[in-house]
Amino acid sequence: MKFGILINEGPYTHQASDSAYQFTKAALEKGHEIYRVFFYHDGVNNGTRLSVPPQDERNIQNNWTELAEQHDLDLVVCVAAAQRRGILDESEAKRAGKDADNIAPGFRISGLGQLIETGIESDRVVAFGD
Amino acid sequence: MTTQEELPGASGTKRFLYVNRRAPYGTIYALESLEVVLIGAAFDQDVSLAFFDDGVYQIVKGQDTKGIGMKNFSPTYRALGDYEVTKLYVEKEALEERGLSPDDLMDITYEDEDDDWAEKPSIRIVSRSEMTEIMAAQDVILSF
Amino acid sequence: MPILHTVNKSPFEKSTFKSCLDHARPGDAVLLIEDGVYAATKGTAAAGLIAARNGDLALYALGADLAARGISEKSVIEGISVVDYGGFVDLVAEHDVSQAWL
Amino acid sequence: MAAYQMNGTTVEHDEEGYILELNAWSEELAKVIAEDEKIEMTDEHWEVVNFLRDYYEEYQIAPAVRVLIKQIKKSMGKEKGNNKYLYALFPYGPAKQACKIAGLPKPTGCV
Repeated sequence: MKFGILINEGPYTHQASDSAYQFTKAALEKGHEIYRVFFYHDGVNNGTRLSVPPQDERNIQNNWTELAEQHDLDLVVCVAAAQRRGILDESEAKRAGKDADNIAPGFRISGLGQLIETGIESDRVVAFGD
Repeated sequence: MTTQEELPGASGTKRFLYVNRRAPYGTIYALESLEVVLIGAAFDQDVSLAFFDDGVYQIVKGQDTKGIGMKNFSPTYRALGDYEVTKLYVEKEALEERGLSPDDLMDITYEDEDDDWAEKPSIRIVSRSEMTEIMAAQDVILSF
Repeated sequence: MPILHTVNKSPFEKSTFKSCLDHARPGDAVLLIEDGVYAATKGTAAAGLIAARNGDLALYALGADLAARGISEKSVIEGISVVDYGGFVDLVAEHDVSQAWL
Repeated sequence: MAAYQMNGTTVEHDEEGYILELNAWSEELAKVIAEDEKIEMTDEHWEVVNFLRDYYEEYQIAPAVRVLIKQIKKSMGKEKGNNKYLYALFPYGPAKQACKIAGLPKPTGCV
């Protein structure tokens, strides 16, 4: 079955991203397909490569990047929500005249239409948030 | 009310319900939910909005945000008709619990193309049990 | 079409769980995750909410979230099934729609 | 930060030319922005720009292009409410270019 995952909160403050990660792993283990993981609201903050959590804590962003590499996941950060919160890729940074970008490997920035498409194309959409 | 008939879900389209349960301004969910609805309107799906719990506060009249330095996005709900989003279900019990009546809500209307562009109300007041039936009739529920 | 409802809020902090139960139809499933699992414990002020719907709703709690919060399965209200993440995945697959009560 | 120059005053804009302070908009400024876009403002251009400003004033959003076209069709007629007419006036797109001249926020273009 094809699952779409929606994550509405950033890492560390809420459990949402951790729950979504565990769910996604379990779904993949059961042989399901993950159509897309969409990051919205503060969820876009999961896509920064600049976080430096203590070594004895899980690194949420790395977890997603690695899972994406292993399973060819499509991790999409909403552009409108990302612009508000300062998550930028190279072309967005350039367009906005900012001096740096911070998107993590495995993530891409795209439009909200990608969320609607996830709803249309997936058999199930599961949301995690606050 | 015959929910199934009202939400046909023609071939190739899905029934999307956007559930609004949170008040505006205190958190960004209401605003960013509205942004999803506006973008989603371009996809020609069968779209409905549900307002219950604190979500009913999103569409009350007389919002004035000058003093808090935030954008007043309540007028944007009145543009939903232009985007062909015409089904806004508001729960009667949620209004009553908050001391509100339908008169406290903004006038949100749409022009019915099939009826010589007659202006019709988009807000439909439903009971809690009708709201549960509306939720049960969807293909995708996005709750913000 | 039965819905899978997920609730992640403590019933003592927010009215989300109550609202979920008020909007769930007989035959729907409710899965408690994250802080939502506090609603699954016996002898709390929220136990009455569960008792009122135990039987006409299928009730579940995520084991990993119970364990993380020091709630032993012994103290989970009878009628609530404890599932792991794989069980969560199955519940999503078995129900036509998921509604997250965020 | 780049800025438009107008009778000795400057109005800052972003990398793509959208003004940063929406209250700084005036018809004079619109002409300056239009010039920058290589557009000479005619009555027809003003009609669309004013329509956008009115729409924004009422609903707090710039309409999506298809909504803009539908609304213009309704208020100004079929010969104006179509893609061809609007793109002839604003070659880089009515949403982007006309919004810029109208001093509205950049459409987020989420689709």
